[in-house]
Amino acid sequence: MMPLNRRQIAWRAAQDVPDGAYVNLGIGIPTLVADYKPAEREIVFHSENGILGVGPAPAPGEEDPDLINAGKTLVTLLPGGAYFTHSDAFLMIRGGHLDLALLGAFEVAIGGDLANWTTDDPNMSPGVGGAMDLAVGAREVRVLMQHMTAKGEPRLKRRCRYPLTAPGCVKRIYTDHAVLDVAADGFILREMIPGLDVATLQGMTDAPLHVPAPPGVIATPPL
Amino acid sequence: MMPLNRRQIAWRAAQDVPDGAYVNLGIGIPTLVADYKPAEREIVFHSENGILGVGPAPAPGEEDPDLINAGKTLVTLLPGGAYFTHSDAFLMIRGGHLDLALLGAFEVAIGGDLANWTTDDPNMSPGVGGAMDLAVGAREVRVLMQHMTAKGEPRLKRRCRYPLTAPGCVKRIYTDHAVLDVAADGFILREMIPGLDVATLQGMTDAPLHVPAPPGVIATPPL
Amino acid sequence: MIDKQVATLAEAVAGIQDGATILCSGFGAVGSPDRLFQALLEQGATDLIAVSNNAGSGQIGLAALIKAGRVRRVICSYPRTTDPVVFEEEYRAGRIELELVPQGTLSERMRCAAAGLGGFWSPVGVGTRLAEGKEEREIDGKRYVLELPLKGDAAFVRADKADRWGNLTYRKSARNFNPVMAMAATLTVAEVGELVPLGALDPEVIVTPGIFVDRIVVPGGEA
Amino acid sequence: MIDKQVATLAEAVAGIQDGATILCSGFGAVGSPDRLFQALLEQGATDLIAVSNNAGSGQIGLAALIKAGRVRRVICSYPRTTDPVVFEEEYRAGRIELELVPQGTLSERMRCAAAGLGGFWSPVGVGTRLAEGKEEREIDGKRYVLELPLKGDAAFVRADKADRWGNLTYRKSARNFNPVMAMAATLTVAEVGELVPLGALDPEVIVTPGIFVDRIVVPGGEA
Repeated sequence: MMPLNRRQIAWRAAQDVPDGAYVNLGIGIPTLVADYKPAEREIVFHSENGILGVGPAPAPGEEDPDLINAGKTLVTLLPGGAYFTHSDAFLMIRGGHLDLALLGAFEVAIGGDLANWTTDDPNMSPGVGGAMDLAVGAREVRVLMQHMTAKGEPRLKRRCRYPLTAPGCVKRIYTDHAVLDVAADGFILREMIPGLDVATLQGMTDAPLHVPAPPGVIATPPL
Repeated sequence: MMPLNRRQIAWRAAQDVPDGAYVNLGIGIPTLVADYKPAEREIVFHSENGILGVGPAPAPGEEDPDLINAGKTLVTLLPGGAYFTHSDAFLMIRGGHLDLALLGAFEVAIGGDLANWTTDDPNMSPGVGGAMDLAVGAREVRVLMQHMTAKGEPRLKRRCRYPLTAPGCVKRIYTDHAVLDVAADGFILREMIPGLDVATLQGMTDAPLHVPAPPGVIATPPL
Repeated sequence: MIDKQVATLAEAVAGIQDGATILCSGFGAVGSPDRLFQALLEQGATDLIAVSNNAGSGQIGLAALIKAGRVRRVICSYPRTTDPVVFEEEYRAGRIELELVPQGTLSERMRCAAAGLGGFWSPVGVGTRLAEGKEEREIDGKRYVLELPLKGDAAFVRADKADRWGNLTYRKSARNFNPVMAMAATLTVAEVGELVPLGALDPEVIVTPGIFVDRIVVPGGEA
Repeated sequence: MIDKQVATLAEAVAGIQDGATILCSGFGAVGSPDRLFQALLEQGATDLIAVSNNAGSGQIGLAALIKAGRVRRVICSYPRTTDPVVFEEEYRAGRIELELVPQGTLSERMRCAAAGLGGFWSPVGVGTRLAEGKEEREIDGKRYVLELPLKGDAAFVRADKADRWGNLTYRKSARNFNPVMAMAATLTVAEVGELVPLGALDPEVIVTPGIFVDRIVVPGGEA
């Protein structure tokens, strides 16, 4: 059994983004989704600082210091892209104009509660950025994260331990072990990595797993 | 004694518009103010449909059907002018960004109450347009109107008979007989046309006239 | 592949239901998508609510829909514009409802819907007949009325140029209500003068990003 | 004659008082008016409230003001950005206050002030720590918190081009917070790359109309 690496989690999530979708990618694993967009699909990536149609990193020598994404990384603009003011970028987010937000998380709880903005680490100032706006405003929120913390604690929980970003907003979760949908009283297992069994996954998950149909097998390319 | 005509009322009001002011002109007499802007002053005229820097009527053959003002009249744009969305046009109005609104009125009452949107005429549908937005939002509201109705009833009143556009918003009034400032308990006479006396003007006014200093004489050119 | 162009005016208005609320752009006759109104007349939807600055001019566009008895209610700021004969006749005959909204409130209520807000506290209308029945409160020493979002089932807008992603530009004062209405409806349909290749519109100059637009039709240039 | 250009950076920041609230544009380091912050450092105003997306990067700009102890409080969405060492040190030492605001709420509160509204009902933050102490209500089946306008005594913005009327354009993602901050302050000061003759900016392309701008300075090109 080989857990997915970060690129493979992103690859798996990318397969579910439909042609023509308007999508915001959070910092971390979600940012990698842009690299694995299926070639035949046109997907419009949105950035909180006022861009639609975010393209890949610039070629060496083509960098423009005035063109960054919300993660403060240099990017490019695709043909058909547009610049607008920050207010309009968040009007798009909060007004339900984005089809999809793919976000990182510390924890997701049953019912879809999301905790992804602070761990209350006393060694640094808290920062919320656009996390709450995206969680509340996007038409659908999906999370990409490791199934467990580095210390082996489940990140899929009955109740979030960390402060909430928004209650009841997450619909689907992609982890290094599985693809799951959120239910009111647990998580619905849709796919697992090869060699993993439900009992083992349940042991890694702090909430009931529902298995209404035999789970699919996640098959990603080596990345 | 010769009352001012509409152009002369507009001319008198125009003399008080300072250089560099951002100004909205209401329909009717106020529209004429643009024609009498003192030549050495730069004044930026705003139109509710999304224009700053409204210029004069186009020369014959230069008309553009996509360039009208709020009164639906063909206009031009001055160098330095800009187009923007209706929402931003009203953000400017409501957010106190306009220095001055020069408006027509049916009636003004002591304290500055303005009635300029409906006479409740049962023969036509009521329309408010941007009247209430301008009355509430402009930093200063001044009214241009006849001193009395065609039937000889005062338009400067203790209390408006017609439905209010906004309470307590008018600061100054230019009529065909006088220039008056609004006070809490009456109107302060500033200027009169040549040959008029205070007692006569008081008879034309349904609220106390205050005359703290000898009123000036309105001297307008023949227009 | 994103291609929002539809081949015919009939396709542009397909699926609009009886009882729908339609945001109807234009200020007077400028920026009004008259061919879409004509197509909706032929499509047959009735019992409509029209949100518009004016209530139709002459015999075409919104006026034609009103004349045919398809509009139950008009929400507007100023029904009378150039040649408002159709609306006036229906209104006097009691065959159409009128909800009068201050012009800035009309725009702001649509932006409120577009931005996913629950409502806003407006200074406009306080102390007037148009605030009757509205919740009032004092904030920081000033009085406001609560205004609620105004969302369209559809928006009909008119643009100068478009690309297949739905990015739109406008000409001069024809911009007016188009951008805010495009943002504030479930289905936004744009009647455009010219379709240009993707990437031909300067990303700094796009006024309505394609995320807000669902269908584009080029009258006379139907595919 | 309208000429908003001032000759020096010192004139650009003249008159800003101790205790002032300054809207500080930029997203990360992009679109940040660093020369204005430097000028304010030299001007001496202290006890400031800085409204900003981030809380300064490196040792220049806002970070330099913070390091010099001039900023009492930061209102921002995400204090940590590239190299946030100055803010973090002051924060850990308890020498600066932090008011954390969701990023979209930050923009919307400034737009609310710009538009003269008393407040708005926001869906963002409901059910989280950042809604604590805020009034909540249900509207149409959904819960919202009341957010109040956020107005600056001054706004420091950075633009690409300007004309003497104060019309501004931006470059790519450097637009970000500039337009909304320019609208939301009593005194708006723009640091611009280039001053062009009046009429040289296409009126369709101006993003911030001059009505929102009070002073323009071209660093390095001081008159």
